Amino acid sequence: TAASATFTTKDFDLHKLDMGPATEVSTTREEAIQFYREMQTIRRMETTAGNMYKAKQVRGFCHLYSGQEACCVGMEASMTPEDAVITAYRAHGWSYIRGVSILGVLAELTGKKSGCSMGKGGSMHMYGKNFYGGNGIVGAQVPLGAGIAFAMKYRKEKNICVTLYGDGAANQGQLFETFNMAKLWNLPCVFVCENNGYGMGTSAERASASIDYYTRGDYVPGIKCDGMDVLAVREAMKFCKDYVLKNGPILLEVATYRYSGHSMSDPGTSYRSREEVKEVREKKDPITTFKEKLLSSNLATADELKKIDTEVRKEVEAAAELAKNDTELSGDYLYNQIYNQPPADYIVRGCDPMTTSPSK
Amino acid sequence: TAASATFTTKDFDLHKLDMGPATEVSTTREEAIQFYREMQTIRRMETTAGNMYKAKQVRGFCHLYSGQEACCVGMEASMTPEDAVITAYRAHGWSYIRGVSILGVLAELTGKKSGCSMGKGGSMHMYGKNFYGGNGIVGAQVPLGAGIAFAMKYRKEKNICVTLYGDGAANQGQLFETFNMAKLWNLPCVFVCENNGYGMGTSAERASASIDYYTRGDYVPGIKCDGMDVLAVREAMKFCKDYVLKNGPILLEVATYRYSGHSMSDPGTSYRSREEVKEVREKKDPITTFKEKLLSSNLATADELKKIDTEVRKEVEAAAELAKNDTELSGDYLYNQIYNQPPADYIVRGCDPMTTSPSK
Amino acid sequence: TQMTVRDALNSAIDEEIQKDDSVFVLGEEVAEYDGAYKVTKNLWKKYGDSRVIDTPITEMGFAGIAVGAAMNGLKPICEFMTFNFSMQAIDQIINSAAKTHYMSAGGVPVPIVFRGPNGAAAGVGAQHSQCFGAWYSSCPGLKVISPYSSEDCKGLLKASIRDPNPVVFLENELLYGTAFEMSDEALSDEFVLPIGKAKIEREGKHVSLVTHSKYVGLCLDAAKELEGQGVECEVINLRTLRPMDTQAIIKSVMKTNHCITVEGGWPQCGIGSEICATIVESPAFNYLDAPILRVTGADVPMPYAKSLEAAALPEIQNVIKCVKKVLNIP
Amino acid sequence: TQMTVRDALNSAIDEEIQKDDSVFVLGEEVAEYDGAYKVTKNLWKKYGDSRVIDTPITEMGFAGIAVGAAMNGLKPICEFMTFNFSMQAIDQIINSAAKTHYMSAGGVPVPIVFRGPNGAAAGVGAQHSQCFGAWYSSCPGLKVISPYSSEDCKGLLKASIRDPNPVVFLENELLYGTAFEMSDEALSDEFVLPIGKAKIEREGKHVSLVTHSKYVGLCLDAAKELEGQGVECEVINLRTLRPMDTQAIIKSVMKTNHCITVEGGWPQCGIGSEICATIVESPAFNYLDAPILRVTGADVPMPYAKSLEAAALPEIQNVIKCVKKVLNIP
Ligand SMILES: Cc1ncc(C[n+]2csc(CCOP(=O)(O)OP(=O)(O)O)c2C)c(N)n1
Ligand SMILES: Cc1ncc(C[n+]2csc(CCOP(=O)(O)OP(=O)(O)O)c2C)c(N)n1
Ligand SMILES: [Mg+2]
Ligand SMILES: [Mg+2]
Repeated sequence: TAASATFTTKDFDLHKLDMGPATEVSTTREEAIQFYREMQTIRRMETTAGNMYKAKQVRGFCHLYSGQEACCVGMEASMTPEDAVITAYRAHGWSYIRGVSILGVLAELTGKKSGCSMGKGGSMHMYGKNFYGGNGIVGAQVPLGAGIAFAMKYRKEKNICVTLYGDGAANQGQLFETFNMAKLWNLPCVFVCENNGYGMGTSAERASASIDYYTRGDYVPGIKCDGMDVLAVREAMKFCKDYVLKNGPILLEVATYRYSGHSMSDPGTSYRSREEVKEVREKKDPITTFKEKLLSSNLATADELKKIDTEVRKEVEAAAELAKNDTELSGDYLYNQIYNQPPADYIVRGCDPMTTSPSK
Repeated sequence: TAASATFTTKDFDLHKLDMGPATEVSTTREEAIQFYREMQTIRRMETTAGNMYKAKQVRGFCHLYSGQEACCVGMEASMTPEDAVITAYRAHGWSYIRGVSILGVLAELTGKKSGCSMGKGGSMHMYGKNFYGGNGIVGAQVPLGAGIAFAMKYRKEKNICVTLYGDGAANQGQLFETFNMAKLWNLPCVFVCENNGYGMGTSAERASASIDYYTRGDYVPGIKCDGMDVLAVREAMKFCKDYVLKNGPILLEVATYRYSGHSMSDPGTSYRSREEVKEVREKKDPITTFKEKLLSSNLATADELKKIDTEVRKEVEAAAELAKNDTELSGDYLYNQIYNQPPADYIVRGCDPMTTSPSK
Repeated sequence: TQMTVRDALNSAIDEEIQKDDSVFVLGEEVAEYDGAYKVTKNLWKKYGDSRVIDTPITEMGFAGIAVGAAMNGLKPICEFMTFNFSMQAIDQIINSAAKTHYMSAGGVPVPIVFRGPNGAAAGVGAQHSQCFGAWYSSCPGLKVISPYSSEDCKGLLKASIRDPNPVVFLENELLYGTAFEMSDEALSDEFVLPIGKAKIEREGKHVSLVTHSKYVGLCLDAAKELEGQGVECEVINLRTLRPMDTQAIIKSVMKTNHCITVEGGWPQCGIGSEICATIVESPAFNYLDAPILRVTGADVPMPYAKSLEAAALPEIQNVIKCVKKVLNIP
Repeated sequence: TQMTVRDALNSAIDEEIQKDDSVFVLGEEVAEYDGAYKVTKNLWKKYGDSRVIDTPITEMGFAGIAVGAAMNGLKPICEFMTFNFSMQAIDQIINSAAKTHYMSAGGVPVPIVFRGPNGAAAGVGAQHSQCFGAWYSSCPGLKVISPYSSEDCKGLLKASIRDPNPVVFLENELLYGTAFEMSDEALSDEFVLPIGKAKIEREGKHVSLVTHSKYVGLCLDAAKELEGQGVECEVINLRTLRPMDTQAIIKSVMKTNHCITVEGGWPQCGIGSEICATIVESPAFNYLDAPILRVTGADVPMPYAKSLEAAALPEIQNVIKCVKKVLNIP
């Protein structure tokens, strides 16, 4: 096998930038295999989450990330753990890549104690170190992300906050308010539009008067990159991190696709054709296309990858099993964590005046 | 005197437009004199309002329009009474030009019965036929204006809604949400940014990462025009009305200036120099410059204009006198008009359980 | 005939669009997708783009546009996918819709309906489970409806659409699929129910259970269980939260001498608090044989996990416990 | 020493900025202009751009940025020029600030203060006169303060800035210029008052007046007037609306056997309603010799005209009338 290889990515579209990321990208065998494993893990975890949902082990919403794996894997590769991330409710992949264990994700989905929010948050509200969630309100995470970046700059840390939102969210007014302040104050924030083509059942062009999301920051420079190519994404984020630490905010649009419906109640077939989904799966899948690259460049052998697939499957299965059988917190736990360091005499009211509890 | 005259306006700045309004503008003697009278009336009315405020006849906020007269007068000239207008709290000039009498404005300021909102609204909440106010929440009138235009299009009327906001308001998220829908739905809406250089004590460049307000609709085309030149404004609005009825929304920035402080409690001198104000007054005043045009082109004589000044002064003085001595509504009137067509048995609670009143 | 709440809402909208040219629906996914919860099913196919309009995910903007359209004479039905998202638009609802008729001394009416599911659904977590009954009902100028059954939904939604004022119409997602009996009258396209009037869902003489929305069902179930123990509950379905039918409550309490309020929202400054204060200030105060107790959602953000969520929302046992307490039944 | 409410607030912010590097102020006009109401006077000059930050007029955005900064360890003081404008940002306050600590099972604390003038000022009309005490205090996860005097303001604002939770701090514009006595203790830069504790402003045995903000002053005035008629009012300044000091209220009512609530907000689902319901559910219910009555703002949008505005807000006579009513004084 080869120790490293070089590929050419699709061109990056640029807005108010003279130069963009390199289109010649190289990777080491080690990194490449790691990317493959991470993407496979997320894919498998999401498939499992979907199955657990169907088996009624997961409740409420469950927004799967399948199809978008190259986005979080590629971006994380150009960040350090001290950089921060905040995203919307489609948060499982990001939770994992930011360090939450598979069990931490799946047990959160089953509402159990080992969940990263101990079952209090659910699918949309997972958190980790320098990972600020998971937010259920479309667009709300964008000012929050700028605020996280604000704190970094305030403390003179040389880190960035990657702030993600969808093509549907891209029309929300609070984004534009945030772009303005981020630019005025030169915040080290990379605003990332994960454009998967749809906001629920509405295609990008039905929701947005301009679908050139990378230009919609106006005075904020922008880049559009192929979000199905993990190396292109890595390269784009590398450029962005460097840029924002020097110049203030930038906007990165990653063109991607979601395979499942919006959440579990949406079959995802009324507003797009089965053919469309099938074609993306066949021709642009971030894992398959990357696998082909690995094989054709001899970065890895088919056997090695197969072995990874098996390991990943087992790992996810084991976590799912644990997540299913883990304990669900109940009782007084309902009343805890309302406040940080609650007053000693703080008593919380339950559903009737005779039901009360102290709070920790 | 001449029956008509032609002038050349400053160039219009254009955004995503191949052609803009004509820079050769002509006007008739009659129109010109009307413009002069209207601008003088507004100036005098505002000066009077300021004095009444100082005499404690007006309470709360009082945002004067002095300096911006050419904006409303010029725009109104290119509209019909069936076109609609909505603006922010700096609404006196617009109220007047839309048909509210001077007494209607001044008595609203004194909180009296003859006020156009019978004293219930106050300085920020004046309304008239096809004039939807007066809104005290920065930016909130912008989606409302698009909605007014929506109704026109829905009923297939060939009218427009002129929706005004300030340079400070120009950063509000709801504007961008509105631009997007207005463009998607091709609403007959002219969005007008009255850029007077400041939002309270904050200069445009301290609040806005881009002060090219006419470009901030992104995919919505834009024009910037000299808001101190009533003929340029008239011409720009003529172009805009024509444009939006054919193509959907457009954005018009009018560069203007406010002479007074933001409201009465702001001396208006801490964030800008007295020289700056003085220079605008001397060199760019919309009334003085227009007067010079009228005289130099022989559209009117100095005596005629002086006569108008006197008439206007008397008219405003008379209205002010009435506004001062008019009755203030009280008592049960507090409880009326909460609902449109309230239920017959609707009883409103006052400040204690024993104080109640039916409501009309 | 049986009809689900979803179908009742759907037919109300359908009939009013049919009847009045100025009525239209807008919101996220209301048209081509048939509504996130299918309340507007088939209406886009039936009436097309001009009457049933998909919006981008921009609540503040489209709520404001809807209010502006209402000011200019249309009668918009503005759907919030859930009322949680109405917080992004609440300034337009309160400051533009509710207050303008008053501020303009009657000059600018705002006939609009804001509707969508309110309160907790199942397993959707803290940001998607809030009840807005108390907030909206606190604001003069608004009418606020919180219906329970299919008849409530049809009759009150039609009344709301016809009402020349801004109406906040709070549905409950968990009831959308529930079928209720519909009278022949209710099936008619002229069926409207009066806004501002409560409904006695069940007469009783020992205790008044005053409630709204889904919790009417809970109270009826509790009443059934208590019946076996010789307790007759009167169940009052408020239907309208503003203007509230205080007379109906007062009358009932003067008869039963006991009152429990039941709602899904948070306790503090809730609908139950208001009912309690109203009774205490009224002639019914002297008829009270025991304190009024409030059954409410627990005073916590909504947790996701099933057992925690269950403990955060009123259950029959909370109602029964309170009834027994005020009636001094061991 | 006498100190105005404005200066008390200013010194609280000044001292905490001085003391803790992570404290900063942001909002519209807070820096170069010294604050729309001059609460942040001189602070920009003293601490510069990094600690006192002017924002554009984009409440949703800057409130969200402030919350994000708090999540990442800073302690922002986020000024709303008035709380009316907080409606544009309320989703960030409720869904991002109040609920995140709970949703993250304690993982993400949000130490932030939202402050600014709340409720009616003078002659500013319907959109600028709303009281948000009831709304914010209904939401678990928040602490909500409504101070009265200069000591309240200094001690509670400092406590709020130091608190590791989101705090909504509701000031009153009409009090900014009012001077109050400050104890020596209160002048110290280590003076803090406990959040969650009410203050008995005046002891009395005939009736409890439970109130907050500016209306504490109204109640004290009413108490003085009633004193001449032999009525001794106990005046309770709530100070904190959430978590509310219910014990203090209950104890007082068990002593006086009578209670009047007084506030400037709308009646329905207001603070008065909550106090009433709390008392009724408590042991104090059996001590009540008369109904609890609510003095509140009138149930109307705020009119502009002076006499209408006056009639829309509580006056001494409303309090006196209610006291006499419950004490059966003709
Ligand atoms: C303010 C708000 N409005 C509406 C919703 C309901 N909703 C949840 S996700 C979603 C679609 C968002 O689409 P997009 O931003 O493209 O993200 P994607 O789901 O494609 O990842 C909608 C409408 C919400 N959660 N918050
Ligand atoms: C949402 C909101 N935030 C803040 C305010 C307070 N405020 C009133 S006017 C104003 C300045 C607006 O400036 P601009 O839009 O330029 O209009 P101008 O006053 O110059 O006409 C501010 C901050 C408000 N009324 N509404
Ligand atoms: Mg999308
Ligand atoms: Mg301005």
